[in-house]
Amino acid sequence: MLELDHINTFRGPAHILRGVSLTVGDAEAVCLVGRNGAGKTTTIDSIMGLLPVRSGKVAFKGRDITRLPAHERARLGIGYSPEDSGIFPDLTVAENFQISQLMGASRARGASASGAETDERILAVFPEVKEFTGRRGLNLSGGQKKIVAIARAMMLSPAILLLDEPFEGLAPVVVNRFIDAVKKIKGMGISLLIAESNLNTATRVADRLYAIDRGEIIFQGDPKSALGNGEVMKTIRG
Amino acid sequence: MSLLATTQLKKYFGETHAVDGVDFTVTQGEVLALIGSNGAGKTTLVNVISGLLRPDDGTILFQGADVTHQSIHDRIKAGIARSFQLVNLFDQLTCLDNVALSIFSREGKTQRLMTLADGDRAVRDEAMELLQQFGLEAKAGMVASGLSQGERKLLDVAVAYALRPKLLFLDEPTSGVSTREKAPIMDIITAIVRSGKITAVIIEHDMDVVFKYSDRIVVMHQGTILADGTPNEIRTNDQVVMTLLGTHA
Amino acid sequence: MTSVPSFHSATSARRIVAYAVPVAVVLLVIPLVLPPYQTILLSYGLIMAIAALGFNLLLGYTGLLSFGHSAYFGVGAYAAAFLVKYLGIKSMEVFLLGGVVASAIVSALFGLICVRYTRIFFSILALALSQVLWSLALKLFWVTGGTDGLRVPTPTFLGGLVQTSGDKLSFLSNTYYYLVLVMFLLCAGVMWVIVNSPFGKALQAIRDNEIRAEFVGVQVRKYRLIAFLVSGIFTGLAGTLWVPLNGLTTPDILYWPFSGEIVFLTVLGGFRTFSGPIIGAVVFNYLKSYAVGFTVYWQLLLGVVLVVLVLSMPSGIVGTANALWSRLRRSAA
Amino acid sequence: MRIVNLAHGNLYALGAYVAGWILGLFAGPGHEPKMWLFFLLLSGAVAVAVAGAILEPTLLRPLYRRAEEYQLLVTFGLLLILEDLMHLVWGPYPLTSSALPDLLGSSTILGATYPNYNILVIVIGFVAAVGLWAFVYRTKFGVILRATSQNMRVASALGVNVKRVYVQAFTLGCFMAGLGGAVIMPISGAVLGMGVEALILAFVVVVVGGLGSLEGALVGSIIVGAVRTLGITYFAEIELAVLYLIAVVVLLARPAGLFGRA
Repeated sequence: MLELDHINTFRGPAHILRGVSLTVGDAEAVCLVGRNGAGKTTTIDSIMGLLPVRSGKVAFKGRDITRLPAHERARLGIGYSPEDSGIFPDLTVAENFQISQLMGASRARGASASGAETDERILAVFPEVKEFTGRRGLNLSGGQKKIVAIARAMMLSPAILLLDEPFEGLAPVVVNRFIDAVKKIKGMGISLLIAESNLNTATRVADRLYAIDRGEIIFQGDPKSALGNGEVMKTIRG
Repeated sequence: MSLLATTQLKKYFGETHAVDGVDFTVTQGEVLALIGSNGAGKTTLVNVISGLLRPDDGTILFQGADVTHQSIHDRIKAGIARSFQLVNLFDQLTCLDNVALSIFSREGKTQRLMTLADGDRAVRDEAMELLQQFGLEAKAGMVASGLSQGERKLLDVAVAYALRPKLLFLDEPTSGVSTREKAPIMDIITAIVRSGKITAVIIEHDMDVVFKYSDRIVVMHQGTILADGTPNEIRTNDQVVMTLLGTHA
Repeated sequence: MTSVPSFHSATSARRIVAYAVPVAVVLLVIPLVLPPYQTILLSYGLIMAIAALGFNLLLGYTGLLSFGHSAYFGVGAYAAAFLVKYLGIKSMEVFLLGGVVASAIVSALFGLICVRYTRIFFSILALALSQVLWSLALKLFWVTGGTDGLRVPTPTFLGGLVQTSGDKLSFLSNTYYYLVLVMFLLCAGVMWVIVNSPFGKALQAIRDNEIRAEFVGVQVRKYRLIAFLVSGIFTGLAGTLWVPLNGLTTPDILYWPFSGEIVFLTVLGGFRTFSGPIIGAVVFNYLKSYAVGFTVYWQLLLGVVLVVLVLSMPSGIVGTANALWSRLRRSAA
Repeated sequence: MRIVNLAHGNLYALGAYVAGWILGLFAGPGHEPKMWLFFLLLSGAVAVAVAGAILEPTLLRPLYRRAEEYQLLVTFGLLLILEDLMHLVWGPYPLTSSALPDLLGSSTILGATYPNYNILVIVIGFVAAVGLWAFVYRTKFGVILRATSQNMRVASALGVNVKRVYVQAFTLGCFMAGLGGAVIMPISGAVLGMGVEALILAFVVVVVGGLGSLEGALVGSIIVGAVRTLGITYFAEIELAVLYLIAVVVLLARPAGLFGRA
C-alpha cells in the first residue's frame, strides 16, 4: 500500500529524517512511536507531500509519488488528520466535510464511493458527529476537532489514513473511544499510519510498530516484542 | 483566607458553555492543579481570570478586591501573572532580555526612554540569577527563537515568574515536551515556585504529574467544577475516575 | 553571581564607538574635500536619514508600517515656512523648536487614531491621514501657497553670531552642512539610546508578541502611541531641517509618494538593523539625484527596485552585507 | 485570501484606462454609438483579470510564508509601477468617453435629473455585490476558497490545488476591480491618482462600516458617497478632511466600525 524507501527530509537547515524506510500493508494499522521531536510529524508530512523529500522514494500503491504535490496525493487516496486537527475555524463542520467531499467526488466520479455511503461509514465510526455538523469549527472542543479531522479525511474515501497524534491531549476515557474508532476504520479495509508518542496507547491499536528516534527507525516489529525490547522502552519513555 | 475567588463565572462561545457558573477559589500559598479533559474549560477559565477574555457573567475577587472588569495591566500590577500553553515569547529578543523586560515592567522602568537597558546592573543581575534558577544561564545571549521546546517552556514560565506575582497561572507547562523532559521541568518549576512562596495554579493533563506536584486538585468537566480536593481524595473519587480515567483505569 | 557575562552592553557599545567615530570624522572633513554640490547632496541624505530613523522606530522596532510619514515631514517643513510668512521669524533655532512642537502635536493627534489598529489597517489609516494634510495644503492656497508652495530664506544662527549672509551655496555646503551633521549625530545617538532602553525593549516585545507583552505589564497601545510620537517628531525635525536647504516647501512633500520614498529607503538599507535606514537614506539620495536626471519615470523605477528588493534581498543593504561578512569570516576561520 | 494588496486601487484605475482606451477606439468621433459598445466595458475587467493572473504567481506567491510587511511593501512597489505605467502609456491627461451615458439619456426622479447611466452603474454594483456574496458563501468554490484562506496546508492535504485556488481568487478580485474601474470610467473619466483615491475611499468605507461586515460596507459606502456629494457642493476645499473626520469620529466612538463585531 505505502512504502518509504530511505527518505531524507530537512526542515530549513535541520536534517530531520535520516534514511527512514517503512511500509504499511493493506488494511493494516501501523504505529510510528517516538518522543516529541523524534521525526514522527516530519515523516507524516513527507508522505503527505507537505514537506519536500530531499532524497529517497515514497511509493503509494506501487506508484512513485515522491515529487507529487500534496493535493494530488490526497486525490490518489491518502487521507490526513494533522496534529492540531487543522479544522477550518470559520467553516461549519458540514462545510469542513464538504472540502474533501468535493475533492473525493472529483476523484471518484462514477466510482464506488458516493457521498452518501461515505457519510454512513463516518456515522458508523463517529455517530456523535451528527450533533454538531451545524457548528462552526471555532466552537468545537479539542476532542470534537479531532473527530471532525478524522471524519473529514475519511470523506476522501481514502485507501490509507495518516493520523498525527490522534490521541494527544484527550482524557483517558476519550482515548478509549478513539481506539475503538480506529479499529472500526481498519475493519472497513482502510490502512492506517498513526504517529503516537505513548507506547502503551500504540500497542493497543497497532498491528505493527515502528519506533523512531532522532530521525532514524530504531525498531520494527509487533507490539509485544516492542514492549519486551528494553532499548525501545528506554528511548520512548525516557 | 482565599487569595482568589470567583463566583458564578460564565463565559460562552456561541452554544459552547466553556465556563458555566464556576466558583473557583485559590488559597494563599498552595500549589493547585486544575485538571479536566480537553474542552473542559480550564484554559478559558484562566483566560477570563487573567483578563484575556471578558466574562459574560460573574465576579472575580483577588485579595478581596473586585478585578472582574480590570485591564490586564491592572491585574498584573495587583499580582496575577500567567504563562501560556503554546509558548508565547519575544522571539527576536535574547533570553536575558525576555526576562529583563518583566523585571523592568515590575519596577515601572519600561517607560524610560533615555537609559540603556543593559546599563541597569541590578536588573541584569537579577535576570541572570533567574535564568540560572531555570537552568537557562548558558542561553542568556541567545534569541528566544533559537531555544529547544523544553527550554522555551521554561523561559515562558521564567518570564511570568520574573514579575514576582502573588498568583501564578501555568497553562500546561509541560505540553509538547517529551515524557523524559517532563519531570525535570516540573521539578524546576515547583521548586522555584515553592521557594519563592508564590501561589500557583497549574493546568495539566498528565495525572502522574498532577498527583506528584500539587497540594490540591480542582477537576473541571464541561465548563463546571466536578470535584475539588487533595490528590488522595481525587484519586479515589469515583465520579472523577469515571469521567477522566474511564473504566479501563 | 560573580560571572555576569557582559556580552551585550560592553561589546555593542564598544562596537558602536568603533564604527561611529571614524564615520563621524569622515563626515566632518567632507566639506573640505568634496565640491559644494556633493556636500549639499549629502546633507539631503543625512536629513532623510533622520526621518528614516524615526520611521524605523515604528517599522523595525514596533512592527508598524506607516505609509503616511510624509505628514510629519511636511508639518515640520510647513511649520518653518509659516514662521517665516506670518511672524517674519528667520531664526533656525525657532524653526527647529516650531517644527518639533508642530510635528509633536500632529503626530500625537494622528497617533491616537492610528495606534488603535495594526497591520494594513494601521498602514492605510496613516496614509489616509497624511492625504488629509496634503489636500488641505493644496486647496487652502491662500494659507499655504497651494502648488506654488512657500519660500523659506536662509535662516540665522545663534541670533546672528554665525555669519549667514553672503554666498548661499557656500553657506549651505559649509555652515548648514555642519548644522545638519550635528543634528544627525544627535538624533542617531538619541535614537540608539531609545531602541536600547527598557522602553525600546518593550517596543520590540510588542513587535514580537503583542499579547504576551500585555501580559508582562506593557500597556501596548500607550507604548505604541509614544513610539508614534517619537517617530513623528524625528520625521518632523527632518522636515524642518530640509526646508532651508531646499528653499521652498510644496504640497509634494505631504503627498503619499513621498511617504513611499521614506518606506523605500528604509527597506533599501534594511529595516531589521539600526544603521540600515541611515545607509538606505544616503544611498537612496544619490540614486535619486542621478535617476531623476536620467528618466522621468522615477516612480516606475522606484517600484521595480522595491519589488525586486523585497523578493530577492529583503534584509536590505546592511542586512545582506552583514550576512556576507559573517559568511566570509566563517569561511576564513 | 488574506492577500494584502495596496495596488488594488490602481488595478481599478487600470480597468478604467483600458476601458476608456478601447471605447475611444470604437466610439470616438466618426463612429455611430451602438448598444454593443457596453460590452467593451468588459475589456477593462478582463484586462485587469489577466494582469492579476500574471501578478499573483510572480509577485505575491513567493511572499505568503513571510511577514505581512513584505506583502505590503511589494504591493506598494506595484502601486508605484502601475501609477507610472499608466502615465507612460496613456499620458498625463484624463481619458474620457461620454458615448455610453449619451446613449442612455437621462430621467427625472423626484424633480432632479439623473443620467440613466448612473442608475445602471448602481444596478451593476448591486448585482456584482450580491453575486460575489453568493459566490463566496453559496458555491462549492466558495467553500474551498474560504477553507484555503484559513489553512492552506490542510486544504492542500485534503486535495485542494492551493496554487490554483489562489490564482483564481486573485484573478476574480482583479476582475471585480477592473469592472469597477471600467463602469465608472464613462462618468468620471480615467485619471492619474484615481487608484490611490479609490484605495483610501474603499478603506474608509470598510472602516466606517466595520471590518468583515457586508451590511457595514453597504452603509459605509452610502455615507461616504453622501458626504462626498455634499462636500463637493458646499465645502469643496475641505471635502476630504471632512470625510476623514467622519471616519475618525466613527472610529473613536465605535472602534470596530458601525456594524463590526468588537
